[in-house]
Amino acid sequence: MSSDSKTPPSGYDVQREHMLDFKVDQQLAEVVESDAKNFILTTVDEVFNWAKLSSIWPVTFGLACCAIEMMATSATRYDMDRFGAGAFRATPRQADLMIVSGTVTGKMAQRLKLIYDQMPEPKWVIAMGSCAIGGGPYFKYGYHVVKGVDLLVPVDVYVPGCPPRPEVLIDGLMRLQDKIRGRKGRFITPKWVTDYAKKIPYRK
Amino acid sequence: MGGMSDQGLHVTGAALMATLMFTVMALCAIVFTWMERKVAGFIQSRYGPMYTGRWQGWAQAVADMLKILGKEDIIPAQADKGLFVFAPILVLLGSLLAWAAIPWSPGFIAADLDLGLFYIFAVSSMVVIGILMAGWASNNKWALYGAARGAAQMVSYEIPLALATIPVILNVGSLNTQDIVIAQQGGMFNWFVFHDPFLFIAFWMYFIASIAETNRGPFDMPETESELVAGYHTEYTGMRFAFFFLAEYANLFLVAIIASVVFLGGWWAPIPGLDFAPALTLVIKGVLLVFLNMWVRWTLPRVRVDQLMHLCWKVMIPVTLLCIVGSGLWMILSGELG
Amino acid sequence: MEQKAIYDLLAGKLGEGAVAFHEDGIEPWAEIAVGAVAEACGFLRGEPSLDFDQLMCLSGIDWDGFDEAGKGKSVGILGYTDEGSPETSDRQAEGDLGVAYHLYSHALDHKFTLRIRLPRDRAEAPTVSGVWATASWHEREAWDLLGIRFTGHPDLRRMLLDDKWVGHPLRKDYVMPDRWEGVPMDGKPYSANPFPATEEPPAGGPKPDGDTPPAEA
Amino acid sequence: MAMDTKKTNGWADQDDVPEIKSELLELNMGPQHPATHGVLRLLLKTDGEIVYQVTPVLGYLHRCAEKIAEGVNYKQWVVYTDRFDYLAPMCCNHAYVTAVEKLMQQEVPERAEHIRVAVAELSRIASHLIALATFGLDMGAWTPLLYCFREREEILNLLERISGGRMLYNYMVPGGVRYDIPEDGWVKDVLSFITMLETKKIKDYNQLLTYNKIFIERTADVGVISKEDAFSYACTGPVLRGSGVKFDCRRNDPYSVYSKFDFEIPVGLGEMGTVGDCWDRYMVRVREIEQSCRIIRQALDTLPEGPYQAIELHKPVKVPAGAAYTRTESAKGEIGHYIISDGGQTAFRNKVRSPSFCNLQVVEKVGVGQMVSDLVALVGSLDIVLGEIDR
Repeated sequence: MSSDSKTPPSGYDVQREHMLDFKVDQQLAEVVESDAKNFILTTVDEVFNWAKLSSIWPVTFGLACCAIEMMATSATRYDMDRFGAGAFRATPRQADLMIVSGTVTGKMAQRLKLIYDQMPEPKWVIAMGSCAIGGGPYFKYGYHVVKGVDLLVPVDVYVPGCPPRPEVLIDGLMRLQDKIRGRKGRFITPKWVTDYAKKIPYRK
Repeated sequence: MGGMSDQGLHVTGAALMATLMFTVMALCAIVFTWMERKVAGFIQSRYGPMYTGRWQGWAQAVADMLKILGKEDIIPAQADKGLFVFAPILVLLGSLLAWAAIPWSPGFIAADLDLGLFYIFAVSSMVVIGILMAGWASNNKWALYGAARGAAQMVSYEIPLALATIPVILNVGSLNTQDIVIAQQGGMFNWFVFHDPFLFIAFWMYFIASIAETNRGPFDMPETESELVAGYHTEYTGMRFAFFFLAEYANLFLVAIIASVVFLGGWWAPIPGLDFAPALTLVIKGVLLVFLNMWVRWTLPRVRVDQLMHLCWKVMIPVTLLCIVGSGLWMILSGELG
Repeated sequence: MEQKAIYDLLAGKLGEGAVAFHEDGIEPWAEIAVGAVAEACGFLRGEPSLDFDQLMCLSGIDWDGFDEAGKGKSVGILGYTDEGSPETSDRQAEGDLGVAYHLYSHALDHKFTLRIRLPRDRAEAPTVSGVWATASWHEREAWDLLGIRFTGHPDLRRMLLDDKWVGHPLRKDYVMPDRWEGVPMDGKPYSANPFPATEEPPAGGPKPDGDTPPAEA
Repeated sequence: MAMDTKKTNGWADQDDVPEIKSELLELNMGPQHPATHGVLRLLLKTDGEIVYQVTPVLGYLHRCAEKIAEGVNYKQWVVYTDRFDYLAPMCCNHAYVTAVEKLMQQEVPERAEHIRVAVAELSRIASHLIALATFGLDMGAWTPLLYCFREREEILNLLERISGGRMLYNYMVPGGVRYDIPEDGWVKDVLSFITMLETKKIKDYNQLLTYNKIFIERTADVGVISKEDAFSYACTGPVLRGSGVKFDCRRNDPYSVYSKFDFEIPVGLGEMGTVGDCWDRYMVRVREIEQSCRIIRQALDTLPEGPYQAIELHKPVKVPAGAAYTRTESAKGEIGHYIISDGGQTAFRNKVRSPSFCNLQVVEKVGVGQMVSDLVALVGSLDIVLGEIDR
């Protein structure tokens, strides 16, 4: 991050682009560029970004089937709390992340918007499952289903699946962390993970 | 009886002590949030924070606090702005002031008051006002519910909390916290918790009341996440919410430290002669009690609000009163008195 | 008790109100007149030898465009196109609406099915929510989704949809909404997809079969 | 409860005192609320902690499934039945295919029926585990939630191995099941899992939650649903059985091969309070887990050889014209499908009678006069799933 002070403010940084495994939109690139000009602020920014990405508190907002998988993600086996994202807050005022887990209906749409508006900045949205992404199986005859939550609120990460497996949701969370960080994170596998992975038989 | 220089020294010392106390408080909030999540994980057969800061997610609470610093500060349009802003400060102040009278090691105390214990209970009652203000000012029905419940609960439980310490005060004959600790010198069987059966009961009464006083499960009525969305701090965001958060964990540690001071021998080690780190001994005792508190919180379901009141007024207050009488009788019979 | 015997008892009570008893299908059912349904249900519930204490189900039906011949040529419903906009049709709705009641007796362990037919322009039936409390929500749902008005119902509001919703979606001629109270109900066209399908398959992945073209509208 | 008597006086008497004006507090619980199990909205009128009126507002998850049933064919609609009761999808699959087969008068191979019963019961156990877990969560007990999810993961693993889906399976088709039992010791694993559940885990839950003093205090004598109310509101499943009625579609109106198996129907006995209180409904679920284990063991022990599909998978299903209401026992209660067929590949009308929809209605009556905390307990003990209520 700190070595980017010479790059022109507009356009992508070529060096950074290959580090990303997703396309950063122009806006995100500009934000990163403007911060990259000042060394001290960049470092402070890096620290704050680290804090933001390591402590993403989702709002307890279950809509449908995917909410059960969201619960499973925070439950024993998958344990989203490992990444600091396990502190589900019941009130949107204290949350950072809205996981839209399920079908958004016409009646719910206003409430969803309200909850999003009540969340303090900076805030993020994950569209979990095909219903939240684009109506899913309810596209053709779903007179009461909003065809994608991105018609209502800006979405940061789309997590496909019907419902997505918890692993995929965790992956979506990591993509969100990458997005907050502005680049792809370096993943260090702890020793206990590799040790544990060795013990898992291929198929029971 | 002191000149200007003495007073100057006094002010400097007080300022130093205050800074130290605030640091301790912030530190214990950070450590105990992390500990809470790890203990919860341990009890629930999962890991808890693992990645933030590499080793066992030790930096998790640091990240939480930093993130909360950077959050948008929202004051609802319909809220009572003055009260809304002042409430978290009052809550924090209530738990911060009480730290002054804690005796960390012989002579190491911010304010060596003759009425130390009384002072602690008096200032920590301010938390109730803060919670009530927060709930009222938020202009949110859930917050109001939480505040009303919280006020009723905390006012009620202050009584058994204070009553449970009276047998100890009877035994010591002083409200000064240092005197109380000094009276327990000489091994763990001189601690007041093992002094007589009534004091043993009084200790557990104190412990139960302290859980209720800190608004933690199974008595977390003001927050009751499954009933009132987040209780009295439903509308609070960012730093203001962090104040409540800090105060909760500071209070948690405070009541544990008071329990250690009053019942568990303060800075004295369990075995005589091991008292080389008095402050550390006290902190370890406090942390163990906090762990016990967390253990209870993550194991038991929550009681209902009327059952909570029932427990306080019909069970705990009579029992603690009985402890006072019993302990007094014990003193007369064992010949300690006069 | 046999269903035929129950119907005979009921017909004796209702007289003109009992229209017919159909025994030919898998599930025999009694057709009764619209006006008689509340009386019939009250009788079935109250008569000790019948004692239907549970209303299992209350279903509203729109018989518009039903293929009576049983060849599966009923009229299709309207949905959204692949572009996400609502489909429309010029067809005029015809045919009756209907309500079916499925009853069960815990005490005597027998079932019974009642059906009524309502004219489309005057879809009104007397409520049975006084007989079985559960009918209240079922009737609200039938009003909500099919527009069958239950007279005498204590609280006939929409059940599932919002009070401001227009139309009754389970009718066969219902046209899907494109916007409701500012909420977009229509879909995005495929071209607005933020992630268009790439031309090339992902590197390393299996190549798609030749005979299954990539999903493109 | 003594609360009911308070309902008539209390605030009504205060009209005599002109200076003191009091009004009921309107409280909006949901749709985003931790205790409403999804997007249920309860409009409460309360006087302090006492609830005077409960009005459930539904439809926040209305996904138009009945309309879709008129647009897609019978096989395609199995997918949507998964999403009704997403905690026990196999039971919903089973209910639907049973209804279609009844209309088709289709014989199903014995092996398929055994597999169906086994997976449906596994699904029922998973659903009941969630019911216990979320009920405990409503009472403020976090840890049982995670323990129950841990065991549920095992079931999901087993069902994933047989069906390929982790949570929603689309496993059954009219005329059989999609895949045979995998030949990697699936049966053995299922049996060892249910043995573990019966011998160890249920004891754990009982120790941690069921016989916990606080838990009993919170649930016994709370939210009592009388037998008459249960009939009138057409409550079914554990709610009806919790009120002391020995009724189970698997036994009283047998479908599939349930008549072959030996199992008991647990009912609420009022051990801790009144018959029909929250604790009874909870306990019925715990005991049903044990009975489901028994059924699975019998179904897999007597698993016959032979085909597992009567209709080839790629062939479309055509249902002769007719109409029938079929009811089966899902985890939440009696799930009924009223299918009207016009002889084609698509249902003309498919009304779903969902158990949660009928069970929830009872809060309008029983919730009145309770405290807010007890209302949370009552809604938790009904074990509702919004996907099924709103469809």
